[in-house]
Amino acid sequence: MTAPAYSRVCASAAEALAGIEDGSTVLVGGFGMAGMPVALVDALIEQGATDLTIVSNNAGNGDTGLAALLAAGRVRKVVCSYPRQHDSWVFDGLYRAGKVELELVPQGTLAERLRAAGAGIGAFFTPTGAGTPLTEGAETRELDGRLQVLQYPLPGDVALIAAHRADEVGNLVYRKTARNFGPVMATAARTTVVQVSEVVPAGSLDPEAIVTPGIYVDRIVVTGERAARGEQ
Amino acid sequence: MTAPAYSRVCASAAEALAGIEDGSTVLVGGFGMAGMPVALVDALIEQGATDLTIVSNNAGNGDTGLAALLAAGRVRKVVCSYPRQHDSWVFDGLYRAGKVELELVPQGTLAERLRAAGAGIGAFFTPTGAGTPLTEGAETRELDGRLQVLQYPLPGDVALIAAHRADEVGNLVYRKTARNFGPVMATAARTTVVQVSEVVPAGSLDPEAIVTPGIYVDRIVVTGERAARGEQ
Amino acid sequence: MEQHAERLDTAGLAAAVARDIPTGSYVNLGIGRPTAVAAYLDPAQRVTLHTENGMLGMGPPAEGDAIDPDLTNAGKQPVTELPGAAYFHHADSFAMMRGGHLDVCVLGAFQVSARGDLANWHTGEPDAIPAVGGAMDLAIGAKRVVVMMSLFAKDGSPKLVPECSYPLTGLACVDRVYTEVATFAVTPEAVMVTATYGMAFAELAERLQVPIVAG
Amino acid sequence: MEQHAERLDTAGLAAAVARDIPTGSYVNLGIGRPTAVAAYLDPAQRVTLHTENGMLGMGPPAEGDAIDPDLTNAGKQPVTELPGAAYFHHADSFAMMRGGHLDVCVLGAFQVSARGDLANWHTGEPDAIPAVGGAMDLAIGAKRVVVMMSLFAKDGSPKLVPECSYPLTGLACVDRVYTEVATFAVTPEAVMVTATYGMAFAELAERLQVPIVAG
Repeated sequence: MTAPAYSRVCASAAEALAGIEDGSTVLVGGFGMAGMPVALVDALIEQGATDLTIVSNNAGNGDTGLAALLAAGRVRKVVCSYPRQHDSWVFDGLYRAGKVELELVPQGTLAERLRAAGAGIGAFFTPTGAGTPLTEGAETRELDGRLQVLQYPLPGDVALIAAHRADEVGNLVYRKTARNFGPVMATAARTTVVQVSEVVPAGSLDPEAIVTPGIYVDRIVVTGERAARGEQ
Repeated sequence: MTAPAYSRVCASAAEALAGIEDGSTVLVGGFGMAGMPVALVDALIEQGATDLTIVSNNAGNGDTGLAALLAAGRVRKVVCSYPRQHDSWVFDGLYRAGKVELELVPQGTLAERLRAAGAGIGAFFTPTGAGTPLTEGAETRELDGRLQVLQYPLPGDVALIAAHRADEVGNLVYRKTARNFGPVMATAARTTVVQVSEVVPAGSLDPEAIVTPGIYVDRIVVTGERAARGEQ
Repeated sequence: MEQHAERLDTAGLAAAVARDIPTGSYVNLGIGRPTAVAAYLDPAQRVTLHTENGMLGMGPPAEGDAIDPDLTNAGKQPVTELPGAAYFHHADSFAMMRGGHLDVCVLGAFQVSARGDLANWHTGEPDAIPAVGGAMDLAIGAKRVVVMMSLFAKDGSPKLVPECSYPLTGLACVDRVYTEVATFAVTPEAVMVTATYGMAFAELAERLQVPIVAG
Repeated sequence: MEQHAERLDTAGLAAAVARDIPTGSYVNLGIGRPTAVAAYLDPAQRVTLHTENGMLGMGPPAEGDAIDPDLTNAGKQPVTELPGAAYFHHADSFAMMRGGHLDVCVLGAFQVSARGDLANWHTGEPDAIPAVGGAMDLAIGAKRVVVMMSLFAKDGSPKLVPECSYPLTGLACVDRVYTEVATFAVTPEAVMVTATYGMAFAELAERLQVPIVAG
C-alpha cells in the first residue's frame, strides 16, 4: 500500500520507536505471549533507551522479549500483576539481587488504573485488595457497604501493543484473547505504537467491530501474521 | 426458534417486565430516539409501576414513550443530562409545575456513574463539572493538576435497552449510534431487559464483535426491525 | 493581528473557525451553530469528526434515502458515516473526551470570561429548564476549546466579560473565541486579539470591559 | 451432613466442586488445580466459563491443530472457543469480575480463616517472588467464592485456620471450601461441615483449631 507523509504506518519497528527517552514509562501489551508485541520489544532493545519503567501483566518469559530487555539492564522498575512464572528466571534473578524494583498490582486494578489514565479519571475507589498487604498505606473508605481503596491512574509515555489488523486511519481489531491489555494501554499512553499482521484500506473494517479507534494509535508497524500472533 | 424453559427470550414485552416494583430505578437507553426501547417503555406504562426514578439521557420526546410515562404520573424523579429539547413539552410542564424532580448530570458523568455501578467501582474523581453549580456540595480534590469532583455509582433495579440482534445466550450487537447508553446500562442494572429485531442461534454472531456479552442480559423481547430501530 | 474591513457573516465565521483547525485533527463540533463548521473543512485538512453519541468518522448530514434513525449527531440530526468510521458506547465516547484525546472542540457560549471560564449551558433564569448534555465534558476534555459566538448580546452588552454572570460550564478552559467582529486567543497572560473584522481595535477595546492586547 | 467412607481423590474433588455449581452459572476457574473442574461439568448445567484474560464461553483445552497462541486461559494454556463465546479487553473483563457479575469462582488457597479470609497469593517467605494476578479481583468480585484445597499442609497443619498467617488475598470473602476429607460452608455464624469423606466429624473437630458444626 502507499504510505503518504502523514501516514501512521512506519517503514520499520526502529522508525516507530524513534524518540523513546531514557527514564520513560513503557506500557507493554500481552498476557504471557498472547498479544505480546515481540517485534516492538526487540526494537526497543536495539533502540537503547534505559532506566525504563515497564508496565505489563507479566515480567518476561524465557530469554527473549521483555526478559531480554530486563537482562540488558534497561529496566529500573516493573509494574505488573504476575511476575512469577515457570520461565521468568531473568526477572526472578534480578529481583532477588535487588537490581529491579517491583510494584505488584492486582490485575484488575492494573487494567483499571490504565483505563483511568486514558479516560481522564483522577482516581477511583475499588474493593480489590482492601485489607491486604498490596494496599498498605493507601487511602481507604467504606463505600457500598465495604472497604474500598483509592487508586490512581497509570499513564505511559509510550505503549507498545500488538493487534491483528489496522486500517489506514489506525483503527484496530484484535484476535481472541490476544486482545487483553492492548485496548486500554492504547488509551493510556502519550504515544501508542502497534504491530499488526496487515494494514487494510480505510473502510475495510466493520465500523461496529472496531476495538481501538484510530484516535488512540500513533504509529503502526506491519510485522506479518506470525509475529503479530506472538510467535517467534 | 425454540425457546426452552431457561431461555432468556420472552414471549412478550409484558412478560419481560413482570415484577418491576413501585419505587424502582429504571435505566432507559437511547439518545433521543436512537436506541430508545420504545416497545419496552410502552409495556412499562401498561405494567403500571409508579413512583419511578428514570435514568436516561433525555426526558422524553413528543407524547409517546418516556413522555407518556411522565404524563401518566408514574415518574417521581428524572436523572438525565439533557431534558430540554424542542419536543420535551411533557417534562417541561411537569418540571415547571414542581411535579417531577430533576437530577441534572453532565453526560459523561452519567455514563461513567453507570459504568462504575456495573464495574464495582465505589466512587471516582472526575474533572467534569468541577467549579460549576452542578457539583456544588460535592467532595473535591486537586488531582493531576486540576480540580476534580468525587462521583458515585448510579445502579438501576432494571435496565430497558434496545439492541440490533441478540443470540440465544444473550450476546448483543447494536446498530451505529443507537449503541449509545445500552452497553453501560446493561452492566449497571440488577435485571436487564432488551428489545431486539431478531434472535439468532449461539455462534451466529462474531465473538470479536459482541458489544454486550450475554452475562449482562436477563430478558429478551423480539420486536422486529422497525421497533428496534426506534421507529414508531 | 489581521485586520479585515467587513464583519464576518454566519458562513464567514464558520469558515474562519474551520480554516484554523490544524491538519489531521480529531474534532468535536458540539451541537447547534458549531456544527456548521464541518461544511467548511478542506478535505486536505484530514479532520476526523467525533460525535459524543458514539462515533468517530462522522460524515455530512444525511438526506433522503440515506436518513437512518440509528445514525445521528449530538443534535439528533441524521448524519452519514465515512470510510474508517468507528462506533463505541457512551462510556467509551466520554472517556475519549474526558481523557484529552480530542484535539479541538467547538462550542457556542453565553459568556466567556477573561481567564477563559465558559458559560454555555444555563441562563440561570428561574423558568428555564436546565440542560447540560456533553458541554462540561468537552470544556474540560478537548486539548483546544474553541468558542464560536456573537461578541455582543442583543442588548449590546459584551459576551466576553471580566467574570461570567451565568452559571459556569468549566473553569479557565477556553483557548480561542471566534466572533463576527474579532477573534481572540485567551492565554494566562492576556486576552489577545488575533484578527478584527469591520471593527477597529480601539473600538473593541472601548466596548469590552476586558483588557485586550493586539496579538 | 453427608458422610462418605472414602477420601476424595483429585478427580473426585474436582467432580464434587463441579456438581455443586448451580445450573446456568457464569463461572471462573482461576488457574492451576481449579481448572480441572471444567472437565466434570455436565452440559445440562449450562455453565458458561469466564477467563480473566478476556473471554466468556471458553471451551476445553486445545490440542494439536486446534492450538492457537492467541487463545489461552488465565494459566496461559491453549484453549478453545464455544458457540456463543465473546471476547473483551482486560478492563472490561475485570469490570465484569469486580462488578459482581460472575456467579461462582473457584480458587486454590494456602489458608482460609474461620471468617472466610483468603490467603492464596504469597507465602510471605523472604525469597519468594510475589505474584497476585487476578486472585484479589475474583475474591471480592464473584457472588460465590469457592476454595478447592487440601485440608492439611504437608506438615499436617490445617489450612482452615482461626486467623490466616499468610498475607491476605481478601477479607471475609470465601463461601465454600472443598477438601479431600470434608466440605465446608463458611457463614457469618459458623463454619459448617456439609460433607465428610473418609474422616469422622469428631476427628475433623479435633484436628482443626476452628470450631465447626455439622450442617
